[in-house]
Amino acid sequence: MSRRNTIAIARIVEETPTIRTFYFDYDLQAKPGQFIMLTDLANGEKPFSISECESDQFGVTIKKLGKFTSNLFEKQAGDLLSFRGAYGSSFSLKGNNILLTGGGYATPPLYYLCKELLRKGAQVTVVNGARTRDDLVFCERFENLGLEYKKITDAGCFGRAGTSVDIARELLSNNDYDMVYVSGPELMMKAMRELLQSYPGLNYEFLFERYMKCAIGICGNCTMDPLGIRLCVEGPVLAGHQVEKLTEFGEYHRNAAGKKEYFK
Amino acid sequence: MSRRNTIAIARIVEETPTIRTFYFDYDLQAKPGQFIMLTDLANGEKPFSISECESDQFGVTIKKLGKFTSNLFEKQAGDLLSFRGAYGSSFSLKGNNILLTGGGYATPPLYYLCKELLRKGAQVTVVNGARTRDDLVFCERFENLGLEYKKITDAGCFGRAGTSVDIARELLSNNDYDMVYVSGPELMMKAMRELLQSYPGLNYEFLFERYMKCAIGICGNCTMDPLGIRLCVEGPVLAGHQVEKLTEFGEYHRNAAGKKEYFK
Amino acid sequence: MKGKISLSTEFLGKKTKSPLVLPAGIMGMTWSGMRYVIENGCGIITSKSLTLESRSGHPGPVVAEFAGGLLNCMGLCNPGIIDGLAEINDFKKLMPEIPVIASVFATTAEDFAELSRYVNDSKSDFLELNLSCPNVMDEFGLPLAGSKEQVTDIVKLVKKVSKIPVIAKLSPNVTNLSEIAVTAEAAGADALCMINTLGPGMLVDIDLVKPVLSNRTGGVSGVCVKPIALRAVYESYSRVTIPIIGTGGIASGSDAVEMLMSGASLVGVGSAVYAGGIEVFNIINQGIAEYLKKHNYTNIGQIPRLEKLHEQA
Amino acid sequence: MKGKISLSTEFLGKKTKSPLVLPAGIMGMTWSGMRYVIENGCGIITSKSLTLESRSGHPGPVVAEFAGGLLNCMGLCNPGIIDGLAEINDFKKLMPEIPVIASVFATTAEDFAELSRYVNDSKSDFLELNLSCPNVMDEFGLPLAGSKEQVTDIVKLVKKVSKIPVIAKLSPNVTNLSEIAVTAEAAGADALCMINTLGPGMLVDIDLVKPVLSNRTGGVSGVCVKPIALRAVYESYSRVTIPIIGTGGIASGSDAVEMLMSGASLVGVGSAVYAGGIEVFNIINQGIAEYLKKHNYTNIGQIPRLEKLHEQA
Ligand SMILES: Cc1cc2nc3c(=O)[nH]c(=O)nc-3n(C[C@H](O)[C@H](O)[C@H](O)COP(=O)(O)OP(=O)(O)OC[C@H]3O[C@@H](n4cnc5c(N)ncnc54)[C@H](O)[C@@H]3O)c2cc1C
Ligand SMILES: Cc1cc2nc3c(=O)[nH]c(=O)nc-3n(C[C@H](O)[C@H](O)[C@H](O)COP(=O)(O)OP(=O)(O)OC[C@H]3O[C@@H](n4cnc5c(N)ncnc54)[C@H](O)[C@@H]3O)c2cc1C
Ligand SMILES: Cc1cc2nc3c(=O)[nH]c(=O)nc-3n(C[C@H](O)[C@H](O)[C@H](O)COP(=O)(O)O)c2cc1C
Ligand SMILES: Cc1cc2nc3c(=O)[nH]c(=O)nc-3n(C[C@H](O)[C@H](O)[C@H](O)COP(=O)(O)O)c2cc1C
Ligand code: FES
Ligand code: FES
Repeated sequence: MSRRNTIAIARIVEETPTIRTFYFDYDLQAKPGQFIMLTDLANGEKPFSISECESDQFGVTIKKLGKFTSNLFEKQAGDLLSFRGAYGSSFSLKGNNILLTGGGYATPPLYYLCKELLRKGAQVTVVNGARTRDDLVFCERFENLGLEYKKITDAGCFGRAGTSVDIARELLSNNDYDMVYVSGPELMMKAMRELLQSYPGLNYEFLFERYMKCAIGICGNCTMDPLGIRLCVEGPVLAGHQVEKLTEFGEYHRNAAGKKEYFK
Repeated sequence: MSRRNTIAIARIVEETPTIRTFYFDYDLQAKPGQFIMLTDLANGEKPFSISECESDQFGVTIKKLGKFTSNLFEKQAGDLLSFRGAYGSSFSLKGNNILLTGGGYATPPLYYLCKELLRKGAQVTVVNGARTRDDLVFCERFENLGLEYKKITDAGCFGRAGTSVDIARELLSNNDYDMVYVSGPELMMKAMRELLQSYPGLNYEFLFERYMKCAIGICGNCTMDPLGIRLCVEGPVLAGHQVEKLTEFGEYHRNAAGKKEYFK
Repeated sequence: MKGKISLSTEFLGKKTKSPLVLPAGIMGMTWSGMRYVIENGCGIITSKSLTLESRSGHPGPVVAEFAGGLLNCMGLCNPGIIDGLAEINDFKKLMPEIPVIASVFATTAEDFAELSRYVNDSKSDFLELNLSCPNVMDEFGLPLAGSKEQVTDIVKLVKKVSKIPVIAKLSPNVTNLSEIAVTAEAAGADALCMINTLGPGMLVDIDLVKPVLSNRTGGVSGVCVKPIALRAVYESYSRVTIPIIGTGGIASGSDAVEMLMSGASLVGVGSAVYAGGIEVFNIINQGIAEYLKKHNYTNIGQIPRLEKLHEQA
Repeated sequence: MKGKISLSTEFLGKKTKSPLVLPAGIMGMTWSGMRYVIENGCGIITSKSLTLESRSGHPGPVVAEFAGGLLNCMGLCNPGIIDGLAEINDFKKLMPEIPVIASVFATTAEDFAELSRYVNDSKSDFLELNLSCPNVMDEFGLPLAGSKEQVTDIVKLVKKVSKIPVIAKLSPNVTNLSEIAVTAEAAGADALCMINTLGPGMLVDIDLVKPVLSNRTGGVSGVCVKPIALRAVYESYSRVTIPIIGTGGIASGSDAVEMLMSGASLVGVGSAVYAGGIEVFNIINQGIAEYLKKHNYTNIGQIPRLEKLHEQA
């Protein structure tokens, strides 16, 4: 476990009414795909992916969902928060002609990945999908990178209605990508896996979410059947050859008590 | 505290009927003047100075005195002993024309010092004194180094009767030493200090013995009045400017219970 | 003419390829987690402590690191006895030859007996009674393992119900641990496991002016508890004849040998999974094998034991 | 317009330049050792625990290092009350303004009272009753601090005899530490000191097949006991009004602030003298000063305390 740090929120950017990015002036040295455990030591502690990471600051982009995140949305710049990490595996940065496919509040970690890929000189196409405009984030940031960028919502806010998987399907059939990175809701990623099964030679990596308690690989709450690998240590980023073997993927996950909950 | 090591005695050299050198095949990386705490985990644990130290072995030269050392003299090569260290301060290796003055079983650490000084290119004169022939050790080793070497016993076994201080007095008046290193019984060292007070500019270092329990600077048993420095950390080697200030030197020491015992 | 070095041993009639045990609460939540640990060199699995109803445990932070160890206040989160045993059964389907200890937690002898009935209906090989969780004291009071009467009542009642061997897991946070060990043996326990976490302890965030753990305090585990665990095992080993699973701060082959020498039959490896990674089981196995080789032993049964307390001069 | 940062504070009416206390058994054997510690930044001295007769303690090895801390079985070696107080008097002659706590150890209230009379005739500022040494259990049985009756008897009798304030030093190796704290306060103790060493613990030499310490087991101290010490101080602080010297595992400025926040009035620094060198007092003082500066405080009295236990929601 890297040491716990307690520092003030440097600034908060309102991305949409329900999504905000919290910045901290701290040299986290996280790799793309890694996450921190964030807490105010009063309302629980939860995992969040790094969406931006420079030598002088990093950010996490957070969707207001339940008790913890609602409480977080009460905080102001200057308020103290405490975090530990960065934890977990990271995206491999492999590939030269790369497709990034994101969904909803899970897209932001792909932004940090994207910047690192561009720094490496790779060619990157980004698809960003969400159910509504309120869940679609980081559009401007991606657009400012000057790359091929497509956004879409189920609701059709930008003309066409559909999912990021629909766009990825078209892009895959018209392009010759050598790597695909995906971060989105589990059922979206399930659809992506099905899609990717038509491209047998194509490598890909997914960023998963499972209920995390310890985040240091001991409580066993975040293991993935049937491999038993821990999403907090061997994940949250898993490679295609691992994803292929996961039987629980898209089917169920385990809740705070370790009880199986099936996806609807 | 450096880790405890338990290894076999590699060989035992009988120096005199009451003094033996125990060798261990271990790269101790001790500096001249440092000591180890030695034990068989059954009969106590005691401090002994390093008398030889190469990359593949080191030795401690031990006088049979009481319970602990008598028990040690029952051990054979191959028997296991356990030690921790090396501990404490070391001789500074300063000087170009150097006088070493040793007494009895306290002389051997000067042998390791001597070898290091010669390696540095210094010119070294050694005086080795003891009460009887049985307490005079390392003569051959010093003689083999091809330097000016004088030995003497109170009993006059080698012609003249006297102490190493007597010889040191003559050498000091006839030579221009720039450094003196001394290791011997406390009252011999007291005489040396008196002698050295006639040479105000001359630097010197003494190797002291005090009752040691922890050897890591916490029990406080080995402090020297009035400075309070710990012989196991800031000592056992003290420089002349420190020695000058010691009020307990040659007067008293504290026993296992921390009770003052006066030298007779 | 030396035989091949083997780490295999027997525990209460079951064979294991390694003396290393995954203790309760570490990775033993899911059948696949159990598998992952075994594939990395562990010999025997203990499940997370299961309760009659499922528990989500305490909110986070539930773990905190400090020099020398870990604090945790998981709060006995578990999916409940039924789902928990389903995980064990799924694991046994996959790896039937690996012994599994089902750990259970309750506060009354009756509930322990009820849990034991469920466990006896599962594929579990052994039943472990967690008499010693320090993280639910606010909820349940002092650890049961502090009271000879309660230990006697619980073990006796469970032994009436259970056909599979019963292990009593004891707490170091008592003044008379070896007496409790004797008590558990007298009540019929087939083996002991010790120690559960120490303390509890607390850490403070000096900027937020709050305890770091959500539950304020948490049990201490990891390398810093090794001396306490060795002493606990040794003193109990000196007084009982049933086997002991020695757990607490074991992180290397020589740690494991120290534990076996102190009287343990098997060695638990918990927090080291965090500090040393999942590889730690293989690394410890290797370290034990090297010790055996150095001393010309071929199996762990040849590792000498310390003289028992009363045998000493 | 901010004042200069100061670490000075008052304890039972005596001024000290630093909240750091040298606890009993560390360097407090000789007057010059006490001086050396003060010259390196410590604020208050506690002497080695003194007994009526002198004691040579256990044979070596009396200390052993392990990941996270130290084990010791010094065995209460000390020159006896008369010579020990002579060392204190010699120190006070040199540094009259530095408060000195004379620590004493006995097994009966009468002997404690006898020791207290000696101490009251010395230049000592405070009297500390070591009710909690775990290294002489073979000789003297369980620590006195485990029994409310004994704590009451001893403190009451000593308070009748002593004109100087009385500090009760408590053991963490009990199941009801904060109750003992309340008991000591009720009996008249003017302050508490906690914790004494933990355990005891044991380490094994796997080649010699022997415990490393001559006395087999030893009390655990050093960084690994910090969480236990913080919890002990916090729980006691929540229940008593007398000041507490918080001791155990303090090795840095932020450790010291954690301890003050948990309710300590002064902070003991023992084993860190080994791990961090004699410089450790100055380093900790500096760390506390930096914390004060960062939070715009000018003295340690401004460091906030955790909410007491019963004040919590
Ligand atoms: C590796 C990883 C990275 C994540 N990155 C982000 C991110 O960048 N931005 C973001 O908004 N969210 C992220 N999440 C999800 C985030 O942790 C949850 O949204 C948050 O915990 C919700 O807490 P709540 O109390 O507000 O809502 P709740 O009502 O408690 O829960 C809402 C949802 O969050 C999930 N959740 C709750 N607690 C946890 C937990 N301890 N671990 C995992 N999931 C939990 C629940 O399963 C539920 O689906 C990530 C999760 C993981 C595992
Ligand atoms: C830094 C240092 C280096 C030493 N180097 C050597 C050496 O190279 N060779 C050697 O033969 N001896 C050396 N000694 C002395 C050696 O430690 C004692 O001779 C030994 O402890 C005697 O133990 P015993 O039980 O045989 O005799 P005892 O009858 O117990 O004691 C005989 C003498 O040794 C002293 N002594 C006993 N225990 C200790 C102790 N724990 N610490 C210090 N002195 C003690 C006593 O004060 C007494 O003067 C050294 C001592 C110190 C402090
Ligand atoms: C995160 C965590 C959870 C634990 N949960 C349980 C539990 O449910 N039941 C139990 O008997 N012990 C539990 N323990 C205690 C361990 O089984 C073990 O006894 C203790 O951690 C000491 O071993 P270690 O130092 O190797 O970790 C838990 C320990 C940790 C660190
Ligand atoms: C070598 C050693 C000797 C000790 N001797 C005593 C003693 O005589 N009396 C006492 O009350 N405590 C004694 N203690 C306990 C310390 O005073 C202190 O309470 C304990 O070490 C915890 O603090 P630390 O972690 O800072 O060392 C001793 C501790 C050590 C390490
Ligand atoms: S969250 Fe505990 S093992 Fe991953
Ligand atoms: S021997 Fe303990 S301080 Fe030197």
